[in-house]
Amino acid sequence: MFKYILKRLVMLIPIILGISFLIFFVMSLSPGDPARIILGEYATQEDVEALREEMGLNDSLIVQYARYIFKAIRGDLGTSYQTGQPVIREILERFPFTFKLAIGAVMIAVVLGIPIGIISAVKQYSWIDNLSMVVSMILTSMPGFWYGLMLMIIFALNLRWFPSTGASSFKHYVLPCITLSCNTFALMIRTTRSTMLEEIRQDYVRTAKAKGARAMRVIAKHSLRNALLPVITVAGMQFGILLGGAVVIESVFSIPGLGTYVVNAVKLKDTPSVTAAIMFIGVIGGVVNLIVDVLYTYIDPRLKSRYVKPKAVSRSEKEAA
Amino acid sequence: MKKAISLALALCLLLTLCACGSEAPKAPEEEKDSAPAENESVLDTLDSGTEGEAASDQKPLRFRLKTEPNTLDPHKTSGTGDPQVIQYQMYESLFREEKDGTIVPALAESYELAEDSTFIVIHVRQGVFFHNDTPMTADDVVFSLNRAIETGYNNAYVGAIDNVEKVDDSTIKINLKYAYAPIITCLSTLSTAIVSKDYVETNGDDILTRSPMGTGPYKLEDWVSGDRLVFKAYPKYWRGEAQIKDASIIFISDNTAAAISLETGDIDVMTNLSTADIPTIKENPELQFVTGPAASQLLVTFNNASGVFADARMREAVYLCIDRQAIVDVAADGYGVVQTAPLDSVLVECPKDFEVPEMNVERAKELVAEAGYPEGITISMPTIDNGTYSKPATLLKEQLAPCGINIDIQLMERAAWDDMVIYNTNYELAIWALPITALDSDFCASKFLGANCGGGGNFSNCSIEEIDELILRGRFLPLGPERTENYLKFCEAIRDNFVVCPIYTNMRNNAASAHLGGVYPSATLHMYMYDYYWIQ
Amino acid sequence: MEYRTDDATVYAVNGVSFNVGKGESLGLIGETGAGKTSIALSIMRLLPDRIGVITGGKILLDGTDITAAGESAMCDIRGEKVSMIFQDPMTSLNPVMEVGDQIEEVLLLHRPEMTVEQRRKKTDEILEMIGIPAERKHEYPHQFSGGMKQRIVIAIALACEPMLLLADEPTTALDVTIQAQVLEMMNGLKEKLGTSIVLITHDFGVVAQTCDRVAVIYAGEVVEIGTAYDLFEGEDHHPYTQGLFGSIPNMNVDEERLHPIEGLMPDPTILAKGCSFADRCPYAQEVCFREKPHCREKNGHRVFCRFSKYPEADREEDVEYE
Amino acid sequence: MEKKGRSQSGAIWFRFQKNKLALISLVILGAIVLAALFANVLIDPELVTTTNSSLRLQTPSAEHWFGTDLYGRDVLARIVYGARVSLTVSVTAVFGALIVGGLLGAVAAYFGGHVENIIMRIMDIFMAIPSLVMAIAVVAALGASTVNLVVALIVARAPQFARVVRSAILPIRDLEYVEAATACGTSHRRIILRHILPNVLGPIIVQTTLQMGHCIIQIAGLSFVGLGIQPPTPEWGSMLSEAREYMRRYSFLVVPPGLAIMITVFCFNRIGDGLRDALDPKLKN
Repeated sequence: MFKYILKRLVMLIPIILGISFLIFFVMSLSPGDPARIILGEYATQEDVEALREEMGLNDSLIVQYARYIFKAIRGDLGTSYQTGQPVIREILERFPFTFKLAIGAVMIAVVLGIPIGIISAVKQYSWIDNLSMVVSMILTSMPGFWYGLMLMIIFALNLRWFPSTGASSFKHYVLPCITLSCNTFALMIRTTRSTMLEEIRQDYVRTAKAKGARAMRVIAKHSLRNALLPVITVAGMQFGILLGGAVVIESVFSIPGLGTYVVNAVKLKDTPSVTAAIMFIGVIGGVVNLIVDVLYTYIDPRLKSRYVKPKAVSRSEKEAA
Repeated sequence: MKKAISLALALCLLLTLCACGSEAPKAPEEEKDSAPAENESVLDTLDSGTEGEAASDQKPLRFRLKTEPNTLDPHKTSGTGDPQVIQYQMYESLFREEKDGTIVPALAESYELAEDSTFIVIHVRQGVFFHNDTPMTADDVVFSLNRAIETGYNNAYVGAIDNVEKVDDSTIKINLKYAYAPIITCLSTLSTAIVSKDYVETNGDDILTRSPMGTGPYKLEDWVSGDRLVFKAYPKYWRGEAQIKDASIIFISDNTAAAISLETGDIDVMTNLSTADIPTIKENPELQFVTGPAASQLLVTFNNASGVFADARMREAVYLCIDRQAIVDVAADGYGVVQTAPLDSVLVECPKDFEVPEMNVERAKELVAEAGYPEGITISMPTIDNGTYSKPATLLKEQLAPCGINIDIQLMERAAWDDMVIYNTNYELAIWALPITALDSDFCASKFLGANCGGGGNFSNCSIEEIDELILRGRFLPLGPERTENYLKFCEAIRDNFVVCPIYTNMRNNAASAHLGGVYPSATLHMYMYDYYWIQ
Repeated sequence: MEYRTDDATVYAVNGVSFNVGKGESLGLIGETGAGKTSIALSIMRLLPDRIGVITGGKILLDGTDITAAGESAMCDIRGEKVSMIFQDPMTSLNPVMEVGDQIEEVLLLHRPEMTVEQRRKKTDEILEMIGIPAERKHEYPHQFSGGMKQRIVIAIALACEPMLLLADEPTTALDVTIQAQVLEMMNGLKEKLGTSIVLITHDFGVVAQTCDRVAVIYAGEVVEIGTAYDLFEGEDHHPYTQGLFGSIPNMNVDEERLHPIEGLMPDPTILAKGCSFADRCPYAQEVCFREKPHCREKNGHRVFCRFSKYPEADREEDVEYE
Repeated sequence: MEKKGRSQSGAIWFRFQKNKLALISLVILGAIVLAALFANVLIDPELVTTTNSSLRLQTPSAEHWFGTDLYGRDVLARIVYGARVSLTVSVTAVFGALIVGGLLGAVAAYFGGHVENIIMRIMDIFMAIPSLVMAIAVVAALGASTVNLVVALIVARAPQFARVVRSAILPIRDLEYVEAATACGTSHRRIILRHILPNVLGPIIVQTTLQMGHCIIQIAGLSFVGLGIQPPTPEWGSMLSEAREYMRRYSFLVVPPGLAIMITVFCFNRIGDGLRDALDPKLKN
C-alpha cells in the first residue's frame, strides 16, 4: 500500500513535466512579447531588448524550459513576469478561494445529488425520477455564466438573500458554489442513479431482502455502499476539474480564484505563472485522485488485495472504470 | 501496521490540501461569524485596534474597479486606467490635476518655470509625511524623479527631463533637454510620483510592487490578491485626514455583476458602468449616475506606411463611409459624443465643430476602385476581445461593406493585439480607444510623431514632416491662442492626410450610492477617494 | 404468477399446488425455465418489483396466507420463518460486508432481544456449524472459496432456524465433493432443527439423496408429485417424468447416445388451454390439447395426466416417440 | 452477417423508440438540423448581419418574432443561421476529437504495453489541463478564427474520447474472435477497423452525442471570455454572451439563444441517454 502511494506519486512526475512542457510550448507560440507588455507602449526598443535579455527570453525555448525546470526542482517555481512576485506565493494566495469554491460545489452536488439519485433509482420511472432526470438535463444544458447571472439577479438583487460578488464571507460562496455545482450535481444524480440501478438488481440485494431486511435498510446498508464506490471516484475527479474549471463562475462572482488567475496570466503572456499554476492544479488533481483511490481501498475490500500486491492500476484505468 | 502507515499517509495528503486551504492571509469565513452585516466583514476586524466610536457613523467605502493591477509601483506602471486610480489614493506628485482639469501644486509648494521652458525650480512642500511617518525631503523628490527616468516605463512624461538637481533642502531644479511647456502636466502624473528614498533603498527596489510608500491620503493596509485592496486614511496627511477613514478597492471584472453589486449595496461606487445598465441605475433613487467625457477617443487607425491603407485613397474611402452617430448609438448605447478632430475633446486645444468630409459612399467606392480594387478587397482587422472594440468593429464592418472594403473581424486578447498593432504596427486597420493620462495636447499629438514610429507609441506609422513640425512646435508654446492655432493646424493635417479617423469620445460612466458625496467624473480617471464623503 | 415486461407477459407459474410438512423435504425438479425458482420467489414474495406479480392463489404458511401479508409483515416472515438459499453463491453475498456481519444481520433483524454479545456468540456457533472457523468472520466474501461462500449463504438462511428453507439449486455452482458436503449438512440440519426444506434442483441424484417427496415441474405446473420412492421406483408416471428419466445417462446400460425429450418448452407467454406437455407428449390425444388434464392419485402420489394407461416406453426404442 | 447486423440495429431502434423523450428529442433535433440546412431558404441572409441603429432592442413583434438585438438585427434570423454555425462547429469539433482521440485510444488499447503507456500518459497530461484554459491558450497561440476554435475544442476533447474508446476496447482485446483474427494473419489495421471498432460503437455513439452538448456549452463559455466565434457571425453562445449585458432590461434577448442552446443540448443528451439504454439493454428492466 505504502509502496503503491509512493509509486503513484512518482508517476505524477512525468505528467507534471509533460504539463509544464506543453504549457511552455503553447505559451511561446502565442504572439505578444512579455517584455513589451511589462514596459508598455512608451518604452524604447532598447529598454525592451534589455529586459528581454534580463528575463532570458532571448534564449531558445529548450534552454528556457530547462532553466525553468531545474529551478522548479529546487523548489523555485519562478517569479511572475507581471508582478515580480514568487509565483508559488500568488498561487497559494489564490488557491484557498478556488479550493473552497470547489469543495462547496462538490459538497452541494454530493449532498443533494446522491440522495436524489438514490430516490430516482429506487423509484425508477416514477414522476420523481423523471423530474430529477429532466432537471439534471436542464442544469447541464446552459452555460455557467447564464446560471450565475440568473442566480445573482434572483437571490442577490431581488431577494437580497446573498451578497452578489466577492469572497469575504461564507454567504458570498453560496451562489457561486450553487452555480458551479450545477454540472456536478447533474452528474452526481445520473451516476448515482445508474450505479444504484445496477446494484439493486444484484443477487446480494435479494439475499438481504430474504433475510427480512426492510427496503430502507437494504438500500442504506447494502446497495448504497456498493453503489457509492464509482460515485466517489466521479466526485473526486470532478473536484479536480472544478479546481481549474471555475474560470467563468469566478469572474462572474468576482472570486479571486486560480481559474481567473490562470486566464489572466495566459492573456498577459506570463509563462511562469501559467506553467506553475497549471502544474499546481495538476498535482492537486493527481493527489485528490490518489486520496480517492486510497480511500476506495478502505471502502472496497476487494480492491485491497489488488493494491497490496502492487499490480499497477493507473489513474486513467481507474477513471475509465 | 502497513495499513496504519498508509492510512496515515493518505490523511497527511488530505491535511496538506486543507493546510493549503487555510494558508490564506485572511480566512474570510471566520471573520464573518462575528460581523453583524456582511458589508463590513473585512474592515470591521481591521478596525478593532482603533477607538470604537468612529465605526458608528463611519461607513467604510467600497470602490469597484475592473482589473487588479500587477504592481503598485508608480514608476513601473504604464498606460491609463485602473492602476492609476489606485495609485492616486496613495501617492502624490509635485502637482495634482483637480476635478476641473486644472493643475495645482501638490507636493510642490511653489515653482518657477524658466522663460524659455528649459528648466523649472521647485520649492518642495514642508511638513509632508510618508506613510511610515518620515518627513518628505528634497532628496526624496530627486530620488523619485531619477527613478522614474531610469525605469523606462514612462518616457512620454519624463522623456523631456535631462537631470534633476537638489538646490537646497527644500528646493530642486529640473533641467530639461529641450524647451517643453507641458512639463508641469508631466509632473502631475503618477509617473513622477514621489516615493520614499530611504524606504526603497532599505528594502530594495522591488518593495514598491506590493508595499507602497507614498504621501497620499490613504495608506494601504492589505492586499487580498485578486479580490481587494484595503486602505486606511493616513492621519498625518498634509491636507488633513480624509473624511472616510476606511476604504477598499474591490475588483469585479464583470461590469454587469458590478452594477448588480452596486444595487445590492455590496459596493458604493464603480467605474466602467456598462452602458446597458445606465437606465437601470438612473431609475434607482438610491443610486447616482455620474458621467462625463473621457480623455479617450475611439478611432479607426490605419497602417499609414505599408499595406493596403498606405494608399491615401483607401483611407479617404473609409472616412467617406463612416456614420459616426450610428456607431455611438449602438456601440455606446448613445452615451458618447461624436468626435471629428484627432485631439481628445477634453483638451483645451481641441477644435470645436471640426469639419470632416461628408459621408459619400459612391465616392468611396470610386476611390477603392482607383486604388486598384474595383472588385473590392477583404481585410483582416485585429480587434480586442471586448465590447468596447468588438461592437464598433461590427458596425464598421457593416458601414465599409458598401464601398468594397470587406472587413474580417479577428478577435484577440489585449496583449496579442497590442503586440500586433501598437508595438509592431503589423496590421492594416484597427479600432482603438486612444487614452491619455494627463491633459495636454502634446500627449495626444506625440502619437503621430514620425520619430515615435516603431516602439515609441506611433501606432499609425505616419511620418509626415508637416505634422512633425506642428507637434514639436506645440511642445514649447505656452497655453494661449498661438498654441490653439498650432493644434488646429495639426488636426487639419491629420484629417487631410487621413492618418486616423476619429469616431467618438468615450464617456466615463460611473455610478455610486446616492449617499456618497463628492463623486465626479474625471476625464483622466483622476478619482480621489479623499474628496468623497457620506451624506447623512 | 406472471412476469410482465414491456414486450409481453410471461405466465411463469400456473396453478401449482403442493404442501410441505414439518421436518419434511420436498424436491422440486424440472428443466431450466420450468418455473421452479419463480415458485420459491413467490413464496418469499421476492419477485422482481413491478415485473413479477402474483395474480391468484394462496400460499399458506402455518395456516396464514402470506400472499395477503403486507410488506412489513413479510419482512418479519423472511429470514425468520421462511428463508432461502440462492443459486449463485458468488454473487449472493454483499462484497463489501464482512461475512460475520452478514450472518449477524439476520439475528439483528429478527432477534432484537439478543444482546450484542449473544449475537456474536450465535454467529460464531453458526459459522462453526457450517464448518468455517469463527475467526474468519471478519473476512470478506472474496476471500472465501465458492463452497465456503455457499455455506455462508446457507448459514445466513439458517441463522434464525426457520420453519421452511427454500434451497434454490444450492449445489449447482459447486463441485461434486463439496456438493456432497453441503447436502449432508442440509440433511443434518433438517434432522437437528426440524426444518422443512424445499429443494429446487434439476439433478435427480440430489433429489434421491435428500428428499422425502418430489414434485416434477413443467412449464410452471406440477405434473407429478409423490414420495421419492414413488418417483424413482414407482411404475405409474407422467410422460414428462418418463422423458426426464430417459434423458439421464444410464450407466448400467451401454448406450450410444442420450435420450433427450424432443421439442422445446412451450412459449411461456401463451397460456395453454389444454395439457402444457401435449406438444411434446408422444401419447398426446386430441383431447389433451383441448382440456386440462385430470389428477389421479394413489397414496398421495399424484400424476396430472388424462391417461393412466399408456405403453411403458421402451427405452431403447426412442424412435417411436416421434 | 449483413442480415444479422440489420436486425440488431432494428432491435436497437425498437428499444430506442420506446423511450418517448429520446424519440421526441430526435424529432426536435431533426427539425433544428433541417432549419439549419435550409436557413437560406427560410430566411433572407441579409437580415442576419444588416444593422440598423434605429431598430435596436425592439421587443418581439409580428415583423420581428424574437425582437431585434442591440445592433437592430433580427434575432430570429440570427437564431436560425446560428443553428448552422453552432451545429457545424460542435459537430466538426466532436468528430475531430472522436477521430483523433478514438484512434489514439484504439491504438493504445490494442497494442498495449509501452505504446499504451505513452499514449495514455500524454492524454493524462492533456486531461490535467483545464479544458477552458487549454482552449484559451490554443486560441491565443493560433489566433482567433472559427477553424482555430475547432482545433482548440478538438485538443480539449480528444483525450476524453481516447479514454472512452480505450476502456471500451480493453475488455474486447483479448476475446477469442480477436485472437482468431490475429491467428489468421489479419493486419492490425484491419483488426482494429473491422473487428474491434464495430464492437465499441455503442459507447462511442453515446459519448459523441453527450459531447455535442458539452461542446455547444463550451463555445458559449469561450464567448464569455471573449474568444468565441468572430462577429458578426451568428452563433448561439456568442449571442447569449452578447445579450448578457442587456438581459436585465431586455430579457427577450437572452431567451431565444438560451432556449436554442438548452433545447439542443437537452436533445443531444436525451438521445445519448436513449441510445445508451437501447445499446445496453441490461440497464433497463
